[in-house]
Amino acid sequence: MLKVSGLKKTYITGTFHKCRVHAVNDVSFHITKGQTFGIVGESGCGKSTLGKCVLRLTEPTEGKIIFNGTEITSLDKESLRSIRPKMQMIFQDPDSSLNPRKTLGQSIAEPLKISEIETGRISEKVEELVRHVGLLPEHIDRYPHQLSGGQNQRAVLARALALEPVFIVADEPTASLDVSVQAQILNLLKDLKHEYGLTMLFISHDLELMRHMCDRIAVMYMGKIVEIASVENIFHSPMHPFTRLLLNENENDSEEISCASGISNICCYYNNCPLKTGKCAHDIPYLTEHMQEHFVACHNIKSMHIIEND
Amino acid sequence: DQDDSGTDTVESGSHLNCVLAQGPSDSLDPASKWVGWYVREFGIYETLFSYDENMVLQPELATGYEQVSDTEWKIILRDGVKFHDGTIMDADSVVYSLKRVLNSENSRKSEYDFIDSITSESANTITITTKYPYAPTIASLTDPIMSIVSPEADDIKNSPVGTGPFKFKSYEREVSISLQKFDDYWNGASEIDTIDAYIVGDGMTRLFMLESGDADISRYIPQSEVSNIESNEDFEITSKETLRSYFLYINMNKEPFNDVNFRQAMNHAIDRQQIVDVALEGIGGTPAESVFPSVSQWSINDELEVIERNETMVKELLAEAGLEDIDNDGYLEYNGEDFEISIYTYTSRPQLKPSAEVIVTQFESVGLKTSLTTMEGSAIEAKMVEGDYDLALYAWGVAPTGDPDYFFSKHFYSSGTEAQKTGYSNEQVDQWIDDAKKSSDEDLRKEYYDNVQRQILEDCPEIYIFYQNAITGYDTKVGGYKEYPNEITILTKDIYLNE
Amino acid sequence: MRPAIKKHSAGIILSFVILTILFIVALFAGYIAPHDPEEANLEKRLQEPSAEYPFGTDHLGRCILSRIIFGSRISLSVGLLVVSSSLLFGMTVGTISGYYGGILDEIIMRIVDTFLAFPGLLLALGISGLFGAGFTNMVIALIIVEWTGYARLARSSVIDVKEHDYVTASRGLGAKDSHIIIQHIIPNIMSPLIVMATIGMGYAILASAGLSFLGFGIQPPTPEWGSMLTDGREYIRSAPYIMIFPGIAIMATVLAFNYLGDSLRDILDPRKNRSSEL
Amino acid sequence: MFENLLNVSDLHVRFPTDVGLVNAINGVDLSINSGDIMGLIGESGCGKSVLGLAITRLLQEDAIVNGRINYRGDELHALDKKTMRQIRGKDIGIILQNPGTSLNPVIPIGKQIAEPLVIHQRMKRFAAMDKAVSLLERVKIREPEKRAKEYPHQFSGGMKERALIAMSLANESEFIIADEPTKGLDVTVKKNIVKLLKEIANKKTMLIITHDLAVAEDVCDNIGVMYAGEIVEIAPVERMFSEQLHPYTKGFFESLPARGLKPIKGNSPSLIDLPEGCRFHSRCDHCTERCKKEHPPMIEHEGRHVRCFLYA
Amino acid sequence: MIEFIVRRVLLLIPVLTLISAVSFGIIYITPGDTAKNALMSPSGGANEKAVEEFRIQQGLDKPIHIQYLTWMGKVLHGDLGYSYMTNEGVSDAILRTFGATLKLAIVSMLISLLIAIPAGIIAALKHGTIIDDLFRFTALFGVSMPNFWQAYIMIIVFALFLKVLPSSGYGSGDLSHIILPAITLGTGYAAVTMRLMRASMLDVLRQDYIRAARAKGLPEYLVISRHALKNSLIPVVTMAGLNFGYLLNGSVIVETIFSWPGLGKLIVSSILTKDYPMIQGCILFIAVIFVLINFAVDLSYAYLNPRIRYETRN
Ligand SMILES: Nc1ncnc2c1ncn2[C@@H]1O[C@H](COP(=O)(O)OP(=O)(O)OP(=O)(O)O)[C@@H](O)[C@H]1O
Ligand SMILES: Nc1ncnc2c1ncn2[C@@H]1O[C@H](COP(=O)(O)OP(=O)(O)OP(=O)(O)O)[C@@H](O)[C@H]1O
Ligand SMILES: [Mg+2]
Ligand SMILES: [Mg+2]
Repeated sequence: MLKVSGLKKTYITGTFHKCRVHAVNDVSFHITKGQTFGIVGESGCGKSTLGKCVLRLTEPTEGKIIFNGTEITSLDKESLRSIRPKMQMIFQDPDSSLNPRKTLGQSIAEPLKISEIETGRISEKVEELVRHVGLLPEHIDRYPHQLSGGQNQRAVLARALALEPVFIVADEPTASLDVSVQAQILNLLKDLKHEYGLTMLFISHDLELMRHMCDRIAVMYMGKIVEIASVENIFHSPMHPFTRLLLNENENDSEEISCASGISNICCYYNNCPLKTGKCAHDIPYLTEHMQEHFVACHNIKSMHIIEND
Repeated sequence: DQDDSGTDTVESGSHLNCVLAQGPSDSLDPASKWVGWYVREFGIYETLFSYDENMVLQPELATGYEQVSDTEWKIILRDGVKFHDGTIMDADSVVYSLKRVLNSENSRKSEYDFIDSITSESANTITITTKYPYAPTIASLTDPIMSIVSPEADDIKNSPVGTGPFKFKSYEREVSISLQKFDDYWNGASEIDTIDAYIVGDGMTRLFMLESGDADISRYIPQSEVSNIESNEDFEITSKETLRSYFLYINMNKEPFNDVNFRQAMNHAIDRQQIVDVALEGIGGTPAESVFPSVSQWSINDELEVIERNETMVKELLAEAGLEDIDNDGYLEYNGEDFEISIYTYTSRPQLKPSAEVIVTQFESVGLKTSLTTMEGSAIEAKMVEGDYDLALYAWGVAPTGDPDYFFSKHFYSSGTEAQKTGYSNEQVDQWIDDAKKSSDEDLRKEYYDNVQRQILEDCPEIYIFYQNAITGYDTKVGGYKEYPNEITILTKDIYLNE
Repeated sequence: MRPAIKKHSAGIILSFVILTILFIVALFAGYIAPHDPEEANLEKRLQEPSAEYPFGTDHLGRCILSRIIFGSRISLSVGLLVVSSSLLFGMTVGTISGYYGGILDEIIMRIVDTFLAFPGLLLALGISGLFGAGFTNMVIALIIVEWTGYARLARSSVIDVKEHDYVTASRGLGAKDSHIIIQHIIPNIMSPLIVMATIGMGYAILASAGLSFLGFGIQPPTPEWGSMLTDGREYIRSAPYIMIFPGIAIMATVLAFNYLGDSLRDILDPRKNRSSEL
Repeated sequence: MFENLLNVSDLHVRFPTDVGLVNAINGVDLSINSGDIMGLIGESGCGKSVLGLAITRLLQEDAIVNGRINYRGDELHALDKKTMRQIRGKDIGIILQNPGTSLNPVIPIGKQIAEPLVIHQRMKRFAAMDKAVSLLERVKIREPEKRAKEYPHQFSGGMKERALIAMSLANESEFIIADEPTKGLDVTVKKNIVKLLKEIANKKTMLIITHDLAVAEDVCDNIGVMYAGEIVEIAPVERMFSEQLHPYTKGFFESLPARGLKPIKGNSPSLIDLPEGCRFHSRCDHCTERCKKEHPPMIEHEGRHVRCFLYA
Repeated sequence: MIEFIVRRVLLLIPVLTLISAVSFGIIYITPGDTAKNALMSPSGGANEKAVEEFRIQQGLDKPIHIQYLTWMGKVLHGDLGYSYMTNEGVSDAILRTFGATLKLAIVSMLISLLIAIPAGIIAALKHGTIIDDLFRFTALFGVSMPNFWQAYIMIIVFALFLKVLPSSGYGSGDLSHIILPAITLGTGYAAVTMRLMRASMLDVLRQDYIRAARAKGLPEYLVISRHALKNSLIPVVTMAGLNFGYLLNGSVIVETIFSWPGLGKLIVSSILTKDYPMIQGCILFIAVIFVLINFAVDLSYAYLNPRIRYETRN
């Protein structure tokens, strides 16, 4: 369904010093149809950027993305627009992803209008969508600021579902919601997955949630994927030291992607890694399959096993 | 007065503050452009000859002249004249001064192209030889560009050294100049010890300076305030005719302006007294009879009457010129088509706009639709050169050196720059002007010029409106102040302060 | 404590009332004015305010009240023309610049810088002074000076707005750039621009008066407030009403526009609607 | 030590807005004993933060506050501003909900932490800075000397939250209100902060507002549940987690992923037109006619408190 | 830092080139004859022959692009040329007049900031009270008043009736002369600054970190002076640079009325006389000043706002 290889995204920032931020740094993975693929990682490690790049909502700096057999990285604007309806994104922050000057109804109707569905049916369709995500018709004419975060989040979802996509990037769809509202939305996504075989890229840092939602999980650290495996494997036999840290009670100082990071040949986790060896300082570890369907980017997995076995 | 902090005023002498409308902006060298006008106003420099307050030519640094031949003028210099730096003025310094104008670098040298040579005959005589007979030679020496400067002065641009009643003390560019009396002045030292002359462009501000006591003499007081000042016992006002005439250029290359009837109709549609009363508050000028203000010895005004507005005559003339109100809209049509006169004028002289406004109403009242546009002088100039105008209201100093040739050869001589703008050409007039230029007989010249003026009034290439008055206000404690019609003599040794 | 909203509406109502009166006066000047504003009546010049001439007469005997009434047309149309054109042009350029970014943005912003580094009034002076004074040239001059402000404001708002996910979302739905700009960008950058425009009305009126003061404004005998002030300058003491009434007219109009802009700023402030975020 | 350190009774907070009065808090009664760690959970927007701000008198000026807040015998809302200022920061510390905006962007972190020390404890500037550095160290920020000189934008979200905690620790305040100290943090950082809170909780009295039930369970002694501006249930933490009485609390706990992600039906009520009767009735499976008309009082049931007629 | 400065300077090049080319072009296509203007006598008219000579001497007979390139070439060698009207060195004239303008601008800026900033703060703190209304109205009044009108009224009051201040002129550097023009020029500026200060202070006072500062129990004056002031000055400082242009605009009129020998007056007169070297020189100079000021603003902005020191999103 989706195959991503060598994806990179570099931001250039700075007034006084020009500075390159490698928000996504050489990432490769694939998702098969009907799967939910999770991405976890610290805040600021590049998850959202990755999600947007995959849909070409921001232009990737380098790399290839193949969606349903089409390479979308090289598509021109027009052809890209034509396949857009098939792939959608649920944005991290519902407040900013709804136009404050449009009612929920207008926002939800937007995709329908863009893809030129007969105007007569639009309002019916909007109402159907609204109900589908558990909102009431009375909400259609309200503005985002007149609604709660959870309600807005559901509107975002409704808008994404309007064109019946086959692939959705869900970027922390439930952050900052209380548990009850969170449950509503997650249920909806699960239903879609089971009923329509929806494929999803699911971003979150709530591990408990991940366990419920995903089939496979990738762990990101500072713009790189350090481990990919099935849910069971991640939770039961995590390999990369960072994954283990995520699942453990250990303290951690988070590192943010900065100007300096990602340019030299040091392993991205070098500074915090308990297992680092001399090799890690000048040789970037690549994702390699250590067990079946379990990829890890670390030179020292073997030694880790030994430590663990002690 | 407030700031007598000057260095030389140990025994607190009398101090005069005056405010002028214009001043030099960079150099104080009288031979540079028109800077001479300003430094003469300040009383620093003098010329060989000059005009008095009645426009009578007077010897100044010269005592007299003699026309040796058609092209040779011998000038006798005044004895005992000292420059501010103590140098004695002699023929050499005069020749030196005059030759500075002929220098190839000088931007105005071509005005003096008629001069062949200037030589010193003796310690107190010089001879000017012209290339051809040129009557205005002596008059041209009154132009302040011909100021006599000390040959010893080494920085004439910044610290002028002349022979005038006041010595230069200091100058703040475009702000003020400080002067000090010259004790060895040939005509007797001034009673005033020090002078600060301020340069202020805005008329109301100049007035305020007078009223607030910041200035004792204030030039060009706005005419609207004259009655106000007059009623105040602390101040005096002089209002005197100058050599500045206000007139309309007519584009004679255009229909119906090429028709003398039409031009005369406009001429007679104007009520000059009303313009003076309204636009000049009755005080800023006098109605014009002809080109030259009466104060000029060349004027023929005593033979003439001011042209009265005469509506019946105007109507007749207009009808003759083919203007009729066909559609009864109150405006005349020319050749059956809507007709509108446009008047251009510029803003740098405050009298222009209101005068033009009154002219517009006067034209309208005889059925001539008229519009007014104010533009920058150079923009109008460009349009006039291209012939793209109807009427343009201008103000000219008609005789800066007192001699009529300046104005006549420009305005009425067929190839003159201004005559080309109006399109005026009259062989007879050309002949008179040529002859007058050559003739050394004053009476004959006067006759020629009188002829020109009469002819002009008939042909009417320009319509003369009024002569501007210079209005100066001064504190009653100021005495001896005189207004000079050519506007270039202001600070003289005669001014004093009553205690 | 009084609820904030009431106060703002009071201010806005007041400025609305003033402006409505002004617009009515301008529209029906012909019916309201007691005299012909351009008719000189040289016998009745410089008359003090009286029943016949409530604001007196000027140096040509024209009725000052009538001139003020007709002058409102000029001031308002200068304001409206200048502001609407510079708003439209500035907004278009600024939006394109901000939305597309890159080299285009770079070029446009250098051009804007060029105009900004050129002191505005001087530029206007240059244009009016050299191409001839008059309504059209004055309006053009002021537009040339004014549009950069709108362009800059539009650009920075666009850059801010386009970062929002709803813009990205719309792109994700397959929308064209034109759709995004018209549907999402423009509506969200309008409110600061509208505020700037109301205040800009006042500025344009003042600037045109300033140009007229320097002699480069509307041509006589057309009544215009700025040139009325200039005409009255010399009579400031002998006939102060010539200058005082047009001065008050300018001030009241500019004040009303400014007040409107100020109140709109508070009303359109998005934070007011989000008071729930403590 | 006082038995009842903080006593809130019949507190109402209303905000005037364009559309009407928002009844953010409607009759909250709450008492916290010295040394107690009280957790406050509930739906987003139910008034938790407003409660915290009302206690410290930090609400915006136009908020309408009624009721009594008694701290150690002092009626907080009756105190003059100066005395209140001394209590604030010195006796009561508050960690505001949003670490991203609660730090002044133009002042170095260390200085911001040292500030209350200079004000309340009259410390010398240098001494205060040293103390600030040691506080940063205490909240486990590496290289505290260097970090103390940095500005908020140079800190990550978790570090900002810790800086805020350090700030509230600076004065050794005896009562600390922490408003969602773990919001929006990733797991690893969250663990850090929970550990820190537990450490602090050993010595202080605290009111912790949170969405994260795991955190509440981990740190608190008692849990209060809020719904639509009032407290609907209070119980000691073990009992609350083992059994919920109020239908809202039940539904809330059922929504946890671990319990099977079962959301409560319906939407939260408008705070402008508060529903009559029990505020939860429209979403409640046990709703009776009485619930629709009569507002249930706090009822004591087996040593716990719950606002529901089911237990009357 | 150095890279930042270099980038700034490089950006200056296209702007300056564009400015000079545009202004050269505009002046060229406008009607009027430079040479004639240069030699126009006060009595009217100019000597034809002299005009022709002048035209050739100054290269005004050449095509415009040649004139422009010649001028550019000289400028690159640091030679701004001489005024056609007065022969004064362009750089001398600029320095002379700019001193006066700068003096005026700085004094009026100081006066207005001294009034506007405290007034803005007070209005914000007393938000919604009668004091706020009063201050706001005064400010609006200030920006709404035509400055030439204000100038005359002040002259009448202070110079004529009260006779406490001189009515105009530059004086010999004594301060009394600068007061009236500085106030006239500063009124609008003060009003704009006050409104900006008030708005940004109100904005800052709404922020969480102000609440946090209060939560620490800081006395109100410290909350304002330490926590609110610096933040709220950021937009004020940013605007200060742009508003310098506003001062320059105003100075044209103010300098005319008060006979202040400044740059504004110089530019107006050189525009009107098509004094190419002077116009070009002045415009170039103003552009450089403008860029320098905004550069200084950026630096102070960076000082006030630590975020900018490291990064901004692009
Ligand atoms: N437009 C941008 N310009 C510059 N840097 C950016 C931009 N967008 C993101 N970044 C940087 O890229 C990095 C990754 O950002 P991203 O939003 O992908 O993180 P994330 O993993 O989604 O974090 P979170 O969990 O907080 O949402 C961050 O360091 C961020 O500062
Ligand atoms: N200034 C205000 N003006 C109007 N309404 C307000 C204001 N502040 C808060 N509210 C309202 O009061 C209610 C309680 O807000 P509060 O911030 O206490 O919620 P919360 O329980 O902390 O929610 P969250 O978990 O999302 O932080 C909300 O419905 C909110 O809309
Ligand atoms: Mg993200
Ligand atoms: Mg909250």
